[in-house]
Amino acid sequence: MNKTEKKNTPVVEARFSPASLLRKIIGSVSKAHKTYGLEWWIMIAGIVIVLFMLYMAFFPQTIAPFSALDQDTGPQLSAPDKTHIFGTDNLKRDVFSRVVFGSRTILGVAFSAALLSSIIGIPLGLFSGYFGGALDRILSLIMDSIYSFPGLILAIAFAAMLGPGVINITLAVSVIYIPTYFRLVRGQVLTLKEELYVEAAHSIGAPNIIILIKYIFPNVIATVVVVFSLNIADAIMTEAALSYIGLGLPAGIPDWGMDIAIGKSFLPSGVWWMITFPGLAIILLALGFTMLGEGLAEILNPRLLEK
Amino acid sequence: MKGLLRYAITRILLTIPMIFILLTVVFLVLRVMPGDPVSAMLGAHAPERVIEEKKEELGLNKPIIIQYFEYLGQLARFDLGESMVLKQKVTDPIKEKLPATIELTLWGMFFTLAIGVPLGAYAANKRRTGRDFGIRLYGNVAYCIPVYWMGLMMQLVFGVWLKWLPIAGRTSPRIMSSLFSNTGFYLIDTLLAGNLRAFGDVAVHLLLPSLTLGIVLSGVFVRLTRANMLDVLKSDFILAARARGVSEKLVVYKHGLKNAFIPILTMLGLQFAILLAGAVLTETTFSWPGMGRLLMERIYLRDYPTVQGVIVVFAIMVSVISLLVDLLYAAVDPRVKY
Amino acid sequence: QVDEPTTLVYGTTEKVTDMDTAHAYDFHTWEIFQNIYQGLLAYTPGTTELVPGLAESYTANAAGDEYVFKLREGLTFTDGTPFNAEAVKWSIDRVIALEGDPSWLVTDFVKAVEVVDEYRVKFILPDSIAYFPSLVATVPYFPLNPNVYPEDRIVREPSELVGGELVGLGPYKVLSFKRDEEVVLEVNPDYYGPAPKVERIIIRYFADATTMRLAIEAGEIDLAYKTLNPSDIKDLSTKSDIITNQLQGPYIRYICYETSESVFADKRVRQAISALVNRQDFIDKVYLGQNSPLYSMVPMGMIYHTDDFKEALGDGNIALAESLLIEAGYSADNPFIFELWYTPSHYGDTEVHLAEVLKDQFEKSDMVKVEIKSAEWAAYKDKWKGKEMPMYLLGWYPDYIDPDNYTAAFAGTSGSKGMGINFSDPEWDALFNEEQTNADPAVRQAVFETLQQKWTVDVPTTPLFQGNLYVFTSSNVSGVKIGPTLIFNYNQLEMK
Amino acid sequence: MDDLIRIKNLKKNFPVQKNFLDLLFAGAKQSYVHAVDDISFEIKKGEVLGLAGESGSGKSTTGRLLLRLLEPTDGTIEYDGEDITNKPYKEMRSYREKMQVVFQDPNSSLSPRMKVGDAIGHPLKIHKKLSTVQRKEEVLSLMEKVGLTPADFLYNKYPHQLSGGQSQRVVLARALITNPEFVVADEPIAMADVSVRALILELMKDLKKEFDLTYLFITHDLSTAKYLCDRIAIMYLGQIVEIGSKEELFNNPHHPYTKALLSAVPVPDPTQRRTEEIPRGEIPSAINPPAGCHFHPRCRYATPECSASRPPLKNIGGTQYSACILE
Amino acid sequence: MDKPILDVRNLSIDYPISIGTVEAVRDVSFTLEKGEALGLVGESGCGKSTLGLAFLQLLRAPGRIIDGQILYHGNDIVTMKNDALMKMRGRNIAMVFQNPLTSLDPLYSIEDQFYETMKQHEPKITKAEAAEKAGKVLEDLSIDKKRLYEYPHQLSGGMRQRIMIGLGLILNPDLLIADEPTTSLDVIVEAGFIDLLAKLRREYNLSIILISHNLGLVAEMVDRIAVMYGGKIMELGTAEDIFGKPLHPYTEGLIGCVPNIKLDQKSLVSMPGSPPDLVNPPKGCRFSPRCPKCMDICREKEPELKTKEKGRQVSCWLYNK
Ligand SMILES: Nc1ncnc2c1ncn2[C@@H]1O[C@H](COP(=O)(O)OP(=O)(O)OP(=O)(O)O)[C@@H](O)[C@H]1O
Ligand SMILES: Nc1ncnc2c1ncn2[C@@H]1O[C@H](COP(=O)(O)OP(=O)(O)OP(=O)(O)O)[C@@H](O)[C@H]1O
Ligand SMILES: [Mg+2]
Ligand SMILES: [Mg+2]
Repeated sequence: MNKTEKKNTPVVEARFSPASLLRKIIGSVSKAHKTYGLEWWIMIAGIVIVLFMLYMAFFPQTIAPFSALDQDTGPQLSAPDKTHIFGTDNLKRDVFSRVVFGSRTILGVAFSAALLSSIIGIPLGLFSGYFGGALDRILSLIMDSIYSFPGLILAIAFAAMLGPGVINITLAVSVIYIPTYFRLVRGQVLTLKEELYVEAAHSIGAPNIIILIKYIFPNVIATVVVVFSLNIADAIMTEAALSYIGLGLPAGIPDWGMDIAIGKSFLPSGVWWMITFPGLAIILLALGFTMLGEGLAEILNPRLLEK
Repeated sequence: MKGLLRYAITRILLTIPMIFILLTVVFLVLRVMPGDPVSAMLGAHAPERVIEEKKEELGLNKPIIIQYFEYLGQLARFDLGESMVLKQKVTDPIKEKLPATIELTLWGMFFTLAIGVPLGAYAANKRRTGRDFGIRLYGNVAYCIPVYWMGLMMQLVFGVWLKWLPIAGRTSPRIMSSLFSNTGFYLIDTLLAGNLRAFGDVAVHLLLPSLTLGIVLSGVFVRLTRANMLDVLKSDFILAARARGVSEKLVVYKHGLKNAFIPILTMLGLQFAILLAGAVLTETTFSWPGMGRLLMERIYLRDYPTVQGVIVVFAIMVSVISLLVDLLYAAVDPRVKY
Repeated sequence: QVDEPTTLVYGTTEKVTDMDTAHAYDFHTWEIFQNIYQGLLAYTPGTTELVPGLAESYTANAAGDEYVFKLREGLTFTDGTPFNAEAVKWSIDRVIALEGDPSWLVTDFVKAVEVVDEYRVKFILPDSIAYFPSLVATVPYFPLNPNVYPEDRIVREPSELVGGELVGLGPYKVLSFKRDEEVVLEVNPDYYGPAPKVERIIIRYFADATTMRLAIEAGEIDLAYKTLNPSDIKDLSTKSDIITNQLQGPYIRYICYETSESVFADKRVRQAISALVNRQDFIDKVYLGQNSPLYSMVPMGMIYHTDDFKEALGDGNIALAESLLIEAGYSADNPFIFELWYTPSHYGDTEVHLAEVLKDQFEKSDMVKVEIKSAEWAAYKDKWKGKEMPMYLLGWYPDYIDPDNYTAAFAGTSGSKGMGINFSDPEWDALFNEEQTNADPAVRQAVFETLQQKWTVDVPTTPLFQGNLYVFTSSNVSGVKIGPTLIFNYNQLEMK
Repeated sequence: MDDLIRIKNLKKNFPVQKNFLDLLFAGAKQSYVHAVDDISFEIKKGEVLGLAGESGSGKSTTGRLLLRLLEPTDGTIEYDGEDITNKPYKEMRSYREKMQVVFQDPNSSLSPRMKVGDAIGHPLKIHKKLSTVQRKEEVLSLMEKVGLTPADFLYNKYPHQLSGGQSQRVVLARALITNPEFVVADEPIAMADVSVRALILELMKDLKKEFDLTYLFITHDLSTAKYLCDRIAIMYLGQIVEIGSKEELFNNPHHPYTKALLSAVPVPDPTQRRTEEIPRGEIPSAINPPAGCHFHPRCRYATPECSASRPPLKNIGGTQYSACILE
Repeated sequence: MDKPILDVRNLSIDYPISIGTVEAVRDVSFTLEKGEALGLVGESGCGKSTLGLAFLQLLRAPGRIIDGQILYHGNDIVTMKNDALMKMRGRNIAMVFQNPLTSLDPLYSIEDQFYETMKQHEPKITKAEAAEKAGKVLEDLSIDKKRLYEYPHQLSGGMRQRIMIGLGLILNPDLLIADEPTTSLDVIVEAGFIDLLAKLRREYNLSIILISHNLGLVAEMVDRIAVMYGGKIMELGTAEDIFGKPLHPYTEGLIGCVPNIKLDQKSLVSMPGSPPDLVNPPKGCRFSPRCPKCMDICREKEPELKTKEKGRQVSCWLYNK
């Protein structure tokens, strides 16, 4: 191969058009579906749900007919009908609009919580697992203790300590997931550390930090991605649960868990719509992330979920 | 047997650091929390002097580190202390509420397994059929249902609309509570008293909450059983057994399910923790007078010793269950010996 | 077969605190005490009229600072301990010594108690106190059996009593006690008055209103009292097989402001915000129309009540509010921003909504921006003491039935500090002193009218509404007589 | 010829994992796997030394010890006359350029998330200051040499996109990119298909010539050892039982274990089927190896003397040494 | 000559998967006589295991036989009903798999697994009878009887492999299929295993199909060899013929690849390239892309398996004019 040809190659790649890109995506999509079968469709369904919810969270006003806080949208406590497809609550707010706007809250909290716990948990796990020693033992003991304890109960304690508020609840939720990432990453590092390619890296004289970054971390990341997605689903459930028991957000922010808690007192009067729809929304959102995570898991690493 | 005993003791000793860590976390969390038991307890009119005296009496004026070590010292003597807001020993309400939570979680676990394992095994056997797909979908959805929402829906359908089942409490108001002073496990108490009507009443009250827990948690087990079954059915010894002419039924259930059950057992301990968390929410939804409700109430009241006591009990429960799971494990798997 | 006693199952979401008159300070525990004990004075059921109880009569000296009560003779406690002046003195002294929550009801008003003779007891007050007889009708003044209650510590469970049984001089005694689950009362055979018609009352404690509502609907309880959700009340009121007893209680809700340093230090903004409140609107939305708008801190149905807020500031009066705000230096571009605090569980599930509706009402004016915040009760109290909350929502049950308890507690210098309002004005304090010491009804009327007038100007608090109380019973129950005193005499109940 | 590697009395024990509470309660002593138990040998420059033996005999451990990928429990390792036994990790780095390793399983010795080109180029990045372009060129040219063609195309592939033979070539290329003097090849063909084995063996032979390499070739297949090695050491339970030149060892095996191994090797020729009997039983645990000569429980010629003490390696003529008391 | 114990006729097996169909076995025919040992050799992925499993109708999903017959004593296994198959497995045809470490259920004792197998075929057998019989077999395999009461994890790999054989032989089958039975064993253990098989073959008059890619092992053991490539039989003949004078270029390459300890080889024959993708097999002869003697016709048309001389078949255009 001569030099001119070599130089040409990147130019060809850089000359892309939307059409070619689209063709490429469609190509890989159709190929992937053939390779992965049902798992692929599960993941696609998950992605569709998640994207839809993201759209809802970012542009709620394009979907919701009213504002979430508008207290004059119609009659009080009216069952679902044409104008209020999910009915109205006792403050004459539109339940549908509240569900739509509520997605923003829960997604924001769940995503930031998962992000925060991974940002803390992953490096801790990496270093603890790789370097071992006394610090590793202490950290593992702490993380294992927290992990084996019912997370929600700890989250309750933290949420009660921090008091209501978006940031506080995010912190409370994220605390309980740090061990998840720590244990996952540490466990992976422990096995990866024994892999031949890590030994090979030692044999070529690579410094520890390079080995950690170049050889170990990239191999952890795939599982982390999967767990991140599943973790968001979990964080969604936890956030909703905390709001449900009244430790979530103060009034004024539409929030599914809290709406269910409020609707609860209207349940014996047969007001089903105030609890049903926020609940379905939680299920759908959590399901989206679970399916996304599961699909990813099967595609990236079929052994992961079995553990 | 000796090995077993040693193992059990070892395991129990190993839970000490876990309880210690959890307690430390909770201890600190509680002290950092705004509000203290004295202000939660006293009326708005209480003079400053009384507040100060009260704090002095409860030892709240000491430095946190001293309070911490005093508490640890107390624990080392197996003493959970006294409630700070109510004049009672911490163990009193726990003794009262623990049976309620255990009754709920055990039945929850029962329904979880009774629903999850057979469905999962069936789906694995009918792999890639419509039924398999349906069961998988059920598993995924069940996993994502908030347990309290499930509870509310059950209440709505069976309590409000159909009026078939009671939706709250452990008994009807008319059943005298003096019946339940024996063990605190109402099912057992009513049987001991020979009061079948009360037994029926208790069972009916238990049904919705434990079924709710069972359904929601069965999702995990459906997925787990299915995945494990598939894995086991792929393994060499299954093929080898088939090659020896062992019948399909034996292959799938004697070899397949038993082997698949081992990883499920491992998960059982962890799932129990989730079940406990679920129980807290279920207790709230079904007005179940258990540990979860106690915890919530006492957190609001800033009753430090009781909250800590409840956490200790939860931690012990988790440990006991995982010990039991391990022992069960040894019973099922000859490779594990203690 | 033995006849089952006539039994009434009473459901409530309240809780029993300590079974000790020296420490209990909540309506429900007081209610039980009012049925197992008797005060020296009592109320005619369902009214605010004071009548003799364990005291046959009383006399006050001219200065109004000494009261002598003549006790009913020949009564003994169940264990044979005689009821006499000694027992009364012992009980009052015990409350003073133990310094329990409600002890201020005694210590603030009684200097000493003296035994005059076997059946005569004298209360020496620091000053003339106009409403002392109504104080004597409160629980901390109830005479206890000195041989049953320990002198030096507060009792929590009946089991801690000598003999382990909670029985007094009232119509009922406690048969069994299971905290947070049930308390069973049975007729006290030693009661000197007419025997109650309902022989046994089982009080069932419900963790939440919903369950209680379903229980009364299903006939599992005969009576449901405190506290049902508005939606439940609305539904139950329409049921034909359930009797609804609605009464205007002495319970009020109001907005507090931190008046010393917060953004609400300027009384003009307090006026403006009060003008923005639209009472009927939140009563309809949050309480489904079940409470009454309140335009004074003194509740309706109580002597000296006036409706000053209505005339002075009105409801949802945006124009007035904005002019006041402009005066205080705010505008649409420079809006008045403040935090509205509420406490999520102490006042029930509806509290969130109250906060949300108020925010909505305030923000009807462009010049106002509200941020809602919340804290659990324990923290809430700390926060008001720490002046962390510029505006917060509270509610009030009276300690004793007098307008004084609704006013001085909020705007008198010392009371106000305790509530976190930190309002202090010597002129007001003088008025409170006058009303507290002068027993002349005409003078008191004038003072309270002035106070209520001034309230709309200085606005230490904004009254919101007065709570209605609902007692639901199954159709075979009658005799529910609960008046403005909120005293529920079980011996009035009857079952068909 | 000089000795490139010289090891003396090398030992490696692995502690058997025990729960600390177990130790506390049972009072159990910490036991060890004696993976390498006092071995000495040297490798001359340009020589291929074969290390053969059954699974678990400590071959890989020896290889790793030589490269200081494991810390020896006891003994010394010299490289080119220099004692490297206790060189700190950082100082070892300069030796890593000269000593390389190829492992058994090519798939697991390549990071699945690293492109072929990066994997081969990484040693260069660590040891030589080269521009990215220069490095790529060096990598590409070596790839051509080891038969990874078209190199340009394969450069950006991930390991899972390669066939078994290609992966093994990548591993070889990575080992050779820094121009090493010494390569430890730990069963480089064990996982490969028959046809690929031959290719790799041939390639290794060619590369040895081209790069002037010295190999430690670890294998349990004596046929390949015979094909590739100059000298062969036979290991059993952490000890070298016999060592000698290929010719000496194959024509005149001395130790009964060597004999047994040789006779057990299947011959791809139906006309030469084995007739000798082979020893019974399997290799014992290295935690509590048999006393004396470790092989004696399986040995046909064992005498009571054999279990008494460990026979030392003794010269039995030429360059051949054997650790057997038999004449 | 007796009727052959196994007569495979034009057997073809597919694995339909999402990206296409793996043509794992194509048009395979051969016969196996009573007491004969046949070796099945070839590179990885050429369909050896698939073929072995097909004899018991035990193909892993989604594999299925699309064509052909497997006549066992004249009965076609391909069309056999489930019940009949179950009876045949273990009793008539036994199979030993590659990985002894995972081929025994870890949760049941060796005795349980023997008992289960026997009970399946002789429902009346008692546990004691079964144990006695199993004990005898174990002794034959030079394993202590006491091992019967142990669990798989307590046994070494070699022992487990012998137990697997024991489980195979307990019902006195006349055909044993061994799929790479020694891959995970050491040379010395492997040699012992070969000796054992030879002994059993004599004693039980077993027919054996030995699947392996270890040509040495096959050369030690079998009478005849079938060389498979890409799902097809390339060459079939006696062991001596195949090793002595291989006809097919693939056979030649395969043999040349293997170092022989008895020889002083200077170099090995190398066979570049890799086995074909069986979803899209090459046109014509499947070996043509790697064949050093490839002709035009090889790329166009598939050769048939033709009998070259007595007991010698080859599928190559070189011999197929
Ligand atoms: N990291 C380790 N920790 C504990 N024991 C080990 C470790 N590495 C090896 N061993 C033990 O040391 C002994 C020798 O192992 P080694 O891998 O050197 O043998 P080998 O001859 O290379 O075997 P194989 O042919 O199976 O690769 C074995 O018993 C093995 O279990
Ligand atoms: N369950 C399966 N699903 C799909 N394809 C399969 C399955 N099992 C085997 N195959 C494919 O069928 C072909 C033949 O596989 P088989 O296992 O029979 O080969 P083999 O000769 O035994 O190889 P090896 O020597 O690696 O054991 C291969 O291409 C393989 O990928
Ligand atoms: Mg090795
Ligand atoms: Mg195979």
